[in-house]
Amino acid sequence: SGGETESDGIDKVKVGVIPIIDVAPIYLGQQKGFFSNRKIEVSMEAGQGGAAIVPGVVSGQFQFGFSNMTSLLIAQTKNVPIKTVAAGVASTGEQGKDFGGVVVKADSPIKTAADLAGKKVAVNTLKNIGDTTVRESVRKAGGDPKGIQFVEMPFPNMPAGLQEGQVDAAWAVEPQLTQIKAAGGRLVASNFVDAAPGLTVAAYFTSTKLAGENADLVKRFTEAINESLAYADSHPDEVRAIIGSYTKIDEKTRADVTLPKWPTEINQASVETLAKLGTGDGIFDGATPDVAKLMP
Amino acid sequence: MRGLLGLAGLLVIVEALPRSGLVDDGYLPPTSRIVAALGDEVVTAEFWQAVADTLTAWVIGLAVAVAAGVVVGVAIGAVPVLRAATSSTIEFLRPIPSVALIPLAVLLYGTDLGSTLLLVVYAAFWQVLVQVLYGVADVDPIADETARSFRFGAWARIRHVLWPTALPYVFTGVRLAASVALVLAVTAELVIGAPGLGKMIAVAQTSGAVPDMYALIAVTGLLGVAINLAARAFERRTLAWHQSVRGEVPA
Amino acid sequence: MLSVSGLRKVYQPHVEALRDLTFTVERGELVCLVGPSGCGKTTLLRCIAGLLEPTGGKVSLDGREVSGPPPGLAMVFQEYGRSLFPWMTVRDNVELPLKQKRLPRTRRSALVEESLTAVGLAGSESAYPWQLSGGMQQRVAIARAVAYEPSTLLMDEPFAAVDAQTRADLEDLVRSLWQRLGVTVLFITHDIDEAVYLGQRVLMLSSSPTVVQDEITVDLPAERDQLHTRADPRFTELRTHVYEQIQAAKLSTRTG
Amino acid sequence: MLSVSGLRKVYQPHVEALRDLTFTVERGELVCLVGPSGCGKTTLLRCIAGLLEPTGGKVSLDGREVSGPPPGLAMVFQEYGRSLFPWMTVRDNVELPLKQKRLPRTRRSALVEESLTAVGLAGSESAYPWQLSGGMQQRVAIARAVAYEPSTLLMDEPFAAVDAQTRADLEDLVRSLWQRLGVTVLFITHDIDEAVYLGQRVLMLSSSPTVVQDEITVDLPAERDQLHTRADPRFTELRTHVYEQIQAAKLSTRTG
Amino acid sequence: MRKVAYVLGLPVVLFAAWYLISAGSESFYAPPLRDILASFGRTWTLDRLQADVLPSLLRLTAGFLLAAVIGVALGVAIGLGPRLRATVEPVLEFFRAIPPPVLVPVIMLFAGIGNGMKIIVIVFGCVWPVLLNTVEGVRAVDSVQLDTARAYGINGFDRIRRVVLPSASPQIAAGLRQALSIAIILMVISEMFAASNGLGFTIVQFQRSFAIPEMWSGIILLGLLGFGLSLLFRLAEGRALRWYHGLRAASKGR
Ligand SMILES: Nc1ncnc2c1ncn2[C@@H]1O[C@H](COP(=O)(O)OP(=O)(O)OP(=O)(O)O)[C@@H](O)[C@H]1O
Ligand SMILES: Nc1ncnc2c1ncn2[C@@H]1O[C@H](COP(=O)(O)OP(=O)(O)OP(=O)(O)O)[C@@H](O)[C@H]1O
Ligand SMILES: [Mg+2]
Ligand SMILES: [Mg+2]
Repeated sequence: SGGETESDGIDKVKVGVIPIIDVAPIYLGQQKGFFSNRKIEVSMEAGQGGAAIVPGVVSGQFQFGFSNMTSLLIAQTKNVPIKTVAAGVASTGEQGKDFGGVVVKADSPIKTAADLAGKKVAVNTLKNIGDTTVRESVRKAGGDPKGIQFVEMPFPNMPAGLQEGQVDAAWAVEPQLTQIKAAGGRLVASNFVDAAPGLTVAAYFTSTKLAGENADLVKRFTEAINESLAYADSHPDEVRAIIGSYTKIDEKTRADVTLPKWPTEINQASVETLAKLGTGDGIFDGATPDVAKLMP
Repeated sequence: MRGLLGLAGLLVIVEALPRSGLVDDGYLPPTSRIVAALGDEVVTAEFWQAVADTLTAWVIGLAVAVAAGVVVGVAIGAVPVLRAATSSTIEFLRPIPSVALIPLAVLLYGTDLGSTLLLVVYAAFWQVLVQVLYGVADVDPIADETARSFRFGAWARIRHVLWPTALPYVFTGVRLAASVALVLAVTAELVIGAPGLGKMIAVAQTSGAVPDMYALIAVTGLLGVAINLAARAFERRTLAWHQSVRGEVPA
Repeated sequence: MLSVSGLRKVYQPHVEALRDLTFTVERGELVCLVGPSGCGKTTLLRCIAGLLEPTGGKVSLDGREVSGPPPGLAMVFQEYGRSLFPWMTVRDNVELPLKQKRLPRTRRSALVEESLTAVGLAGSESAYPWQLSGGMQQRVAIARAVAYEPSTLLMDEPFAAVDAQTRADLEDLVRSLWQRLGVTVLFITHDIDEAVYLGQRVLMLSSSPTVVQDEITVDLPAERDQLHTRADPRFTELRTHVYEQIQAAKLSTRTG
Repeated sequence: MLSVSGLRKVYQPHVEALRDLTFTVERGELVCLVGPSGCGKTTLLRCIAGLLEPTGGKVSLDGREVSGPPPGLAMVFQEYGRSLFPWMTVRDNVELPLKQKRLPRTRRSALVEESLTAVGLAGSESAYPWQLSGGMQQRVAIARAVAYEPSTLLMDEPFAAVDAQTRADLEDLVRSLWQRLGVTVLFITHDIDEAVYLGQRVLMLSSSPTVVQDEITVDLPAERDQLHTRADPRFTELRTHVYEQIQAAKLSTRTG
Repeated sequence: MRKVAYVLGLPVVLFAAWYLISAGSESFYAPPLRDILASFGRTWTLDRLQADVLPSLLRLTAGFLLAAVIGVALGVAIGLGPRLRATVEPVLEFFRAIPPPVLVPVIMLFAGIGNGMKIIVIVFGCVWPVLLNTVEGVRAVDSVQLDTARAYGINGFDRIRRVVLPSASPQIAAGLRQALSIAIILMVISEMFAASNGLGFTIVQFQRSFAIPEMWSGIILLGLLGFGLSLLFRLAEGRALRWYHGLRAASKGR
């Protein structure tokens, strides 16, 4: 089924999201009426990551969810019955000006990504998009990624972790990236940019069941999201404003953060690249993801 | 009264630590800034809604866990065969963390209250159960023999002998369960995103709003203090006969 | 009729508390039981009350074998302190068994009041047991048994903690209760005078391994009072006899 | 010297257990204390032992005011069952205070063995208190106090649960201990004969509100034995006097 | 024989029921028990046990023992001193109500991300049942026993060691028992954040990588672990509290 359909034909839809900058378009779209135009009433359920969102979508508690691409690829290799429906967020593609990157302390001996070899690097989750793309950065800079010791650390802890020397470098995203840089941190790699041009970092997805049973709803949702993405991409000030409504990022930081790109198409080539990187790093347990099956 | 002294001490330490530069005030802001953030929070309706949501999950979850824990505990404790037959299962289930059940909860209830309740009840139930089991085992044999010699039925023995003996243990169990329930309510909100204080903490955390985060954590802690005060007051009234409440040993 | 035959009780792992006890108590009889400390009197009483499973032999009350506490039985425990419920007031302690008997409320309060007055505790109804002196606690336990109006009354050194005067009063209370209600009483005491003053018969137990060492019938008149009965030469004769028997029981173990 | 002056104790909220007690016990004296049940004897002993804070008046031992348990004091509690530690064997229970006194190991075991034999419990060393009969438990508590070789010994109805013969033996034990060690003994009992047989003096307390009602000096020869002393006409005279005083105490409250 | 039947009876029945009910399960997150059991053998190889379960167990042991010592020591102090209790209880209650997952990041600030942090998290979570039960157990020590100790000049540390602790030990045991299972839970939680090995980490990793049968097999392993530890605990308790169980059984005619 597709959420509750009211007598007047309006579909109530729950979307599982992580309350970060990346999902600003859907909040903006909701505000702008891009969803209600299409007889969809969206509500956002903020979870802390895939652990809560994917099962919610699979079981039909949420109709749609937001997840990073690598997680979706992993899910695909395990035949989790899900499918992407729209692009989520993409890298800006500009070296040094992306919404995620590897940072070190100001006085760190690490100058380039190649120096990361053999160092302790914080990522938010192991065996996921962070470590595979960082390895690629190291490779591209001519270093050997084998010796990197990745450790898990929640994004919000990274500024302190770096400061206290608990790790040598951290792969951070906004707003922590801005925060670290403001405290004197130095960017040594833009890993999303290094991984693939125009890398699609995350996507919206639904269960194959819903996609099969209520193709119309999925279509309308995709259209609404795409309109939201496009709008967000061209109205950065409104994005900065709406972020304040669902996060607690203060106004100054909101003005400073680097916003990601919100293209309306999933860059399939970049996803293939991600899949290859992941396979090389062994995060799919020996399987190879079938990217086509995941695509809308 | 003295308790206020203790809390005041904590406030002073938290104020002093970052001010003295021992810890970076970006990670542990001084009391004054936390209080200011709290001040900003308490005027919003959203905040009170979150407190209400958390407390609702807590109250319902705790009530269910305590009722089930007491009934099951007394039944198992009073019937040796039941106890022998269930103990291995109990020991098996107990250490399974509620958090590991999150996917299951989301699967069943999404981000509804049900999800939070499942986790809260699962975690708090064992606290009560184990205490009740130990309490039941603590019945004075002579008191029990007295009841038996007067031919008290099973129910009368439970009500008049077993229950009063187990009561202090039950209280400890309830106090443990009360905070575990609060902890799990907040955790569930934090991870699953069910509405409540936990969700607000999660948002503050991912946004790097450190004083807000501490303010909300403090609110959780204060809820705990309030709950304990209530429990103590109730205990003083119901356990007036008990050794521990009879009055502190003089001289 | 209470009959004990071949009763044997061995505590884990190998304390033989009772070896082989056989005796009967007629219905409505008042029998006193004396014996050296640790010889197994309490154990015997627990077996009769159906609280302890005998290792051998059997106990039957009115023809039915005792396997659990029989109806209409009241017991005053030697550990009086622990047998009162600390979470209940004196009144509630006495009243509780009556509630179990489903007596109507008014009858219950009458019985409670009457029995507490009889043991000299009128006025302490709303105290908790732990607010009372040892002797007062013991009297609460007695009041509880008395109020119950049992058909069989087992008392384990019930007057150990009360003063001489109160003790005399309580002795008379037990005798009058026994005469009024026709209750069967088995009464353990260390006080030989008390045993002779109270009982129709006195059973003497040997020290362990325990058997019935001797038994005497107290042929004093049924109407007894503290002054005259105790002054009776026959009383003195009987008590001397009991004393000698117990001493003999003690000596036999000391030497053997 | 033990001196009690103007002692008053009111339990929360308003039970006046002791009103105004004044008396002294000379060093090395053996004084018995009698009084009706619930009159405050245990309360008095607890105050002397420094376990209970008096509401008024004061207690001093050898010139120093008692504010906590004074050194060299041993006490036998009325609640003997609860005063033994159930997690320790009989031997450990008796030995524990000796360890506190830092006696050497051999001395300790000698004392433990000696005292347990004296109370007739040789052989039960490795039993737990709850494996013993009531009387045996009480004797363990006595053995513990005796082994301690105290300079002040407070005993609260220590023989309540033992049989007549054992009681006589224990009475003689206390007297010989007292004579041998010169210990100051304050002995509470309900048995008037016992009070007269044991004591150099007998203090009689009134029922509450409690004061010292009367006091007699027992002018019997220092060498006493169960047979001859109790047969002494002076003994009978004294015990009658005490009996009458107690009865008077009781009556005064009953009527007033 | 009978004992074994009691221990295994209900679990066998429950597992059989689970097996049957789940046999035809299509649900991605609730796979058939058959698959879970099949993955169990595959997953928990000797290497895995050594690489993940062993470090977890070491952290667990360290955390539990530390919590036991702190809980009992603090509990005795608080239980004996009504003033101290009144002063510190609110502060303790304050910390007790803070969820460990919230606290993990905060503790991480001070203790880093190594084993120290994980042990602190375990201690922080499982010290409470020990503390509370010790406080209550100490407060409930029989007054006559205490008076006896005082009268014989058994004071200070000796009184605590010889009277207060043994008397409170049944209740302390209840607290330790609770703490043990909470320690296991917190071991998992602490390994969910910032870990690179451990049982909790592995389970979370399975969950994140959608290896659901493996995840369930991990949960079963947790249960087994808890069961095994509690068996050990019961053995130890049976030894330490022999007097207590004897006392309870004594007058039941057994
Ligand atoms: N904890 C308490 N709280 C309130 N009242 C108490 C408490 N302990 C004792 N009392 C009261 O104080 C009075 C004296 O008690 P105490 O135990 O000293 O008597 P006693 O002379 O030892 O009696 P007995 O011979 O029966 O042991 C009694 O009336 C009793 O009810
Ligand atoms: N639970 C038990 N475990 C082992 N032995 C026990 C137990 N209870 C009693 N005994 C032993 O059984 C014997 C008889 O005990 P019992 O209590 O029946 O004696 P009693 O005649 O009542 O003595 P008293 O007059 O001192 O109360 C004693 O030797 C005692 O040590
Ligand atoms: Mg007995
Ligand atoms: Mg007394």
